[in-house]
Amino acid sequence: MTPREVDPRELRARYPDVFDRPASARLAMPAMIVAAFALLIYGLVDLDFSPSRFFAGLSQLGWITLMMIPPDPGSSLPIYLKALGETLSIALLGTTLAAVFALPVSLLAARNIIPSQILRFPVRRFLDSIRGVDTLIWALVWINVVGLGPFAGVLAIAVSDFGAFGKLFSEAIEGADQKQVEGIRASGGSPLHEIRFGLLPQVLPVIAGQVLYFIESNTRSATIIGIVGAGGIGLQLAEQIRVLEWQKVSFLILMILVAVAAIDFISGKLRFAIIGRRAVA
Amino acid sequence: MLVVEGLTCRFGAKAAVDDASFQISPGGFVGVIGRSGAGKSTLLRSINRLVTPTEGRILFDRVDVTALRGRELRQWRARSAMIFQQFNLVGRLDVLTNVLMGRLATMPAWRSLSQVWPEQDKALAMSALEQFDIASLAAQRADQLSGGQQQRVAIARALVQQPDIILADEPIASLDPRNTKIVMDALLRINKHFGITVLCNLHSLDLARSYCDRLIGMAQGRVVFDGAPSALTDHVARELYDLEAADVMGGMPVPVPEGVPALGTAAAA
Amino acid sequence: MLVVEGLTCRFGAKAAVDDASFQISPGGFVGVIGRSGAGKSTLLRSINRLVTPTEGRILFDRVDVTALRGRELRQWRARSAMIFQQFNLVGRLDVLTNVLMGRLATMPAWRSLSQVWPEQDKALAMSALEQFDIASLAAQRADQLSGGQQQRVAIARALVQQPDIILADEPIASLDPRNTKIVMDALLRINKHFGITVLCNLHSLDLARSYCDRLIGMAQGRVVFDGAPSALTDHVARELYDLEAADVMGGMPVPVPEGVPALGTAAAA
Amino acid sequence: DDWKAKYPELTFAVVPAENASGVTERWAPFVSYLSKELGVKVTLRIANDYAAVIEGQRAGNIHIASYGSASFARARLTGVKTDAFANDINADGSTGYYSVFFVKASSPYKSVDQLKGKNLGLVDPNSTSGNNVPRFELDKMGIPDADGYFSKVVFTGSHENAMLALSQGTVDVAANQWTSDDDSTLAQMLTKGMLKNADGSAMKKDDFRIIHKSAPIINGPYAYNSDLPEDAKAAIAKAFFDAPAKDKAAFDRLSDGQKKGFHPATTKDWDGTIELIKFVDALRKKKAS
Amino acid sequence: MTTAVSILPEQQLAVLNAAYRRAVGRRRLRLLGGIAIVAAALVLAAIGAEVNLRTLFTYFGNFVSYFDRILTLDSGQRVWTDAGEWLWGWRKWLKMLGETLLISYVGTLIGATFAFLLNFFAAENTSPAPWLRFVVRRLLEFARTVPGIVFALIFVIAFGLGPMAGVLAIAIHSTGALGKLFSEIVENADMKPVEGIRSTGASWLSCMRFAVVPQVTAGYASYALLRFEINVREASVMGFVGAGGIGQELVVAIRKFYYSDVSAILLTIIVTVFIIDITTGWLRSHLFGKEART
Ligand SMILES: Nc1ncnc2c1ncn2[C@@H]1O[C@H](COP(=O)(O)OP(=O)(O)OP(=O)(O)O)[C@@H](O)[C@H]1O
Ligand SMILES: Nc1ncnc2c1ncn2[C@@H]1O[C@H](COP(=O)(O)OP(=O)(O)OP(=O)(O)O)[C@@H](O)[C@H]1O
Ligand SMILES: [Mg+2]
Ligand SMILES: [Mg+2]
Repeated sequence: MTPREVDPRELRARYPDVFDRPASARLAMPAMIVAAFALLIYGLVDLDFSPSRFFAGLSQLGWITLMMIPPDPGSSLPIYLKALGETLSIALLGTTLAAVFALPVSLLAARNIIPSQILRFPVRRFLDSIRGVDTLIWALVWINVVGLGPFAGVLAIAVSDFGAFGKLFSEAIEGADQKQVEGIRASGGSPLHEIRFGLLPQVLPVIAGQVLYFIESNTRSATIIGIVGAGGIGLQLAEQIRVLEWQKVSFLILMILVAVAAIDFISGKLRFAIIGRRAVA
Repeated sequence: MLVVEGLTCRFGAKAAVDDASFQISPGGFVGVIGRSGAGKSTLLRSINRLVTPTEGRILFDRVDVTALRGRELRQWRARSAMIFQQFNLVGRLDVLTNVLMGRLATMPAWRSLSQVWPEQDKALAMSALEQFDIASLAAQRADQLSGGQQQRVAIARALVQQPDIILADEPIASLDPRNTKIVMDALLRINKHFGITVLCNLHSLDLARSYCDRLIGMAQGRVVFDGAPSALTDHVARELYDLEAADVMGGMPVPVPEGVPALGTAAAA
Repeated sequence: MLVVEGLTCRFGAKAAVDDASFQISPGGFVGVIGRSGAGKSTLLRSINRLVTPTEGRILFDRVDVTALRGRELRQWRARSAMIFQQFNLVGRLDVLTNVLMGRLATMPAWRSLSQVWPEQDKALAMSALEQFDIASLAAQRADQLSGGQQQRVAIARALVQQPDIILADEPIASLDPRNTKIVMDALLRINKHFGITVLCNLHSLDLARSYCDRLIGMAQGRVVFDGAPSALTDHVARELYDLEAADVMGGMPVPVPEGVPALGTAAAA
Repeated sequence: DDWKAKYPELTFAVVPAENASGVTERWAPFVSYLSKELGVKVTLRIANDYAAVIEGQRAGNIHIASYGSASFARARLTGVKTDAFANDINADGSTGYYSVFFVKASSPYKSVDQLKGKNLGLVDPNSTSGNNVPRFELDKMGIPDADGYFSKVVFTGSHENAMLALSQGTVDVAANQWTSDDDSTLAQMLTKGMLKNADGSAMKKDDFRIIHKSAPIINGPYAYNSDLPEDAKAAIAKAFFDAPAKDKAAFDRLSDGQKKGFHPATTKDWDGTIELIKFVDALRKKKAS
Repeated sequence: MTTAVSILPEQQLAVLNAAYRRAVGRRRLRLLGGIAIVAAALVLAAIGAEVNLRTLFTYFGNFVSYFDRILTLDSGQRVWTDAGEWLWGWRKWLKMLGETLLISYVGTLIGATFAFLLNFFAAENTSPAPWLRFVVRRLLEFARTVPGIVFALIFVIAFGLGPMAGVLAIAIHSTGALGKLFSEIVENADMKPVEGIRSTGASWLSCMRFAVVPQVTAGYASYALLRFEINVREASVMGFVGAGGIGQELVVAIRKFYYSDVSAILLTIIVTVFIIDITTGWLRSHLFGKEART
């Protein structure tokens, strides 16, 4: 049991590739890391990062923060609350739509469901293209259909998140445990059954987390909802930043933070209800 | 009648099953024995068509199982129930639903997908659970069960398929003696009463000899023994397991070791 | 000297281990037996402190294990090696690295994190693998191994910890007779040669009687038997497993069943 | 009134002004005034991007829009059927604003021709007063190729950033918008104390100097859909012009009393701006080739 | 038909079924309640968002109108009939794309590194202490909620104008976004290997390194690359600090209605997204290794 019993030299002779792995295998990982960092350093230099400027500026960093204290909504609190509610409902609806449409498509993009590279390729490229088209463009496209207003925002969010969900869901599905799927297959289940009973229970917490994250993200970001003329909290925030009303800015950020924390809380509850409580490290 | 002809399954360069051929007549209770890594699991999995054989054919009642596709393949899988070494339950579904998975092939898709199970299927699943003493766990999630409990759920799932042949991959590995007996007796009962063929990987030679009509011994993917349990002589067993015969045949009750076995004996045996 | 005093582990309302008390003197080879779900795994896991006991104390060499924290807790875990029923290997790491995990507690963090393993640790791991016939699989990913191969990797990992006590949770559940013997002999050898205490969950009473100095029987979380294997009378075994005595004690070689056992006998027993 | 039957609801699109807060609150009373005057429901839509308003008018589902000069010119150029009918009158009675070049008062520069080889800070490629007009003005001064004339031309991203960059010395001259001494980005930043000397003390108006002022840029128009019936158009224009008299409170709310009223206008008034936009478009491919 | 299982007597079944139904019933009720709440919220949201299916279907034909225009040259021909005219600015655009890729790379890598370092503290199953988890989660929320523009403005004032301010803003936002997503992957990981390694006396750090990281790297890679992609497209922050890049160029083309430029720039971005996605696929299959044995 102890090393004394076995002569290391003899072991070494018997398993040369365990003890003396070829340089190519040993160095591949470090080489990749070094390359990644070299590119990072090159980027930092190219982008005019200078430590001196960085440290000189550090002292100034707190300045705007000080202007933000104390957060103060002025007299606009009811408007802000309403705007937050609007944004939340647009984000909720848009993201849900995106998820509902993305789920079936993501199955077609997952390797463990469609093994054929030839069939998957167009689906993945389709999703890529949708993501590649800027959300601003989707907003303009939908304005041509349904006019300016929150509905256009819902549709624009739905389309652009559809592209992201399609990719993320399919990758979650690829990471699922095949054993459970095999259990269903072996009892004569159809592919539909394998997905419904073998895959979905496994990927549901991942998908739930992603959907809630996108709802959160759409609540935070101003772009689409503001552009299509649906107002919302993002518009208010952009406006206060533009006119440099720092106390209102910080108040709005606090409000959004609370909403984000609430979504985070729900997300945690929901996912753990699906995952089930486990031993905690 | 199950006929396996020249079956070979390769993973990369390695042949997990190598040119295996045998026939099993209906109602047989056949044990598959052999060392770890001999290809027992792969053999069973390829009969259920979870692994596509690289070469060779499998026939059941004169139907070429290797050529089946789509709906017919699923029906074959439903007819050949598989019990997995690692259970392969859906951890996040409850125990009863896991057992009901065995009924999927018998009902229209809308029923199963909306989880509106027919009453008699539920009754069947519940009875199967009760038969293995775990009906009280029906509502628990499968991933919260102890090892033996999970194994019994997996066996119940296979039984409710009401299969023509059962492929059991070490069905009693994690079971205590009582449950070992319950499970093996259940397999024997459905084999003898209903004439369902059973093909069962076993590590315990004693169990294999007690329950099986016939044994198939595998080594490095090849079938090296095929015959009645009584024909499994010391010599054959020694070859199969690469062991001193006494250690294998005397069954597990190894004589209480007097001295301490040195490392060499076991490793170099 | 391992002392367990009034140990209780609850999951919600259910007490998986219920007021268990016993002592094991150094160098003991103790088997834990009992039905599935009796709490055997939970007992072992709480000694290794993977489960925090709800009540009670565990002492080892007069140190209160239940009170350990941080570095000292880790050292205790390193001293009490655990072999899991479901192996608990890291599927995506190769076999050798999985075994080297057993050496983590002995080396500085930078070494392990950069995977620059000391030569002698590698040699130790390789010889452990070789001892169980799987040195040739050292470079394979753990999740590509057969059940028995994985189990042996897990045992090798425990052995390279060079522990003071080994907690083995059904270490031979997925092993063939040859490997069963190799593993049990290895446990016995390190137990007798180096005086390492072994606490081992076993389902096979015959194995338990062959190898253990002493048996602890559990039922529904409680210790219901504690004594020499010879003291495990028919009566006690019957109680423990809720079975006809002959089925348990005669060992697994069940007399070849004449008639087919009716469902009732097993299920209602 | 048959147009009301055909258009039971009108949509009025507004893009928030760059330096005003609370667009919704500002416009809500005015829109309800319009609704009352016109006798149909008027929906206010506040879009954050002119491109959205232009697309909406093109598709016909925005009937009235408040444009910036350049974006109105852009809408016309890309074939949107929209007609201007009014624009804002500033507090001093004028109907325009300026693009100016700022330098620091402590610098020696007095005119643009002293700045050859120095750094110019523009706002962003889309800004009228921060990019289009400055380039147009430079062209008029005989500097057709700003990027060659100055050593570096940077887009600073916003009007505020341009002034910041100037105060920090990143650029030597910055283009910016300016209506009057009290109404400009600079004035606003000074009140907020956002511009500081190296020693941390707040900067004053006197620390900056204007070295060039463009021709006035006409205030952006209010425009309606060309396809609207003539009587509807007339009713809309009338409602606008009557606003300061009929509902002073709602009108004053628009600009905190900073504006005097609506000035009648026609699409022709933006011909100059359209020329400017054409000039800018011509620059696009020239720069690359 | 063969019957491998004999059905229990009616009475016994009824008892078992009742027990099952009781246990499942509560769960099902909660599920139904949840679904009802979500459905109600969606209906409310649909009303609030002025969903109007009639308009949608009546004018759905307009969907292609914008695409029709961006695929038309000034001359009125389709863009692909005259590639030279369509892609006239390709040199400029490729250079901008290159710059943007570099900025995005630096920002994403810094963000991903911090997210990687923080996420184990934010995940419920690996966090050493609940209070630490709480603090880190709030920190991550803060990092992604404060708009990039605000950070950019602060950094511009502190460090001066230039890409540095934008990259830092991107890095902070990426930390917040990736930190949360990473921690969710960790929460979904199989804890059995962690237990296996912990039982050997390994430290928390080793458990993360050897039991968690091998399981989650593929997921990390796909989120990080998605974030990289988003950062490439992200125009507002970088435009704000005067380092616009390709995203800004696209927005300008959209706003100035240079139709054919819009489609040409979109083409470069879409091709970039293709390449990133293909890389993701390759990286993931590399990290997952040969498909695990089932
Ligand atoms: N998917 C796979 N990829 C690569 N190798 C595999 C795969 N499946 C099985 N093998 C290899 O094929 C051989 C036979 O495996 P198999 O699981 O059939 O063995 P077994 O007889 O069931 O062993 P055990 O008794 O230990 O379960 C083993 O060496 C295994 O490593
Ligand atoms: N994390 C958990 N959550 C809830 N219940 C649990 C948990 N772990 C174990 N149990 C329950 O505690 C009881 C004892 O489980 P344990 O795994 O210790 O049994 P065992 O004696 O090892 O059984 P086997 O021989 O089948 O492995 C079982 O009823 C099990 O369902
Ligand atoms: Mg096997
Ligand atoms: Mg157990």
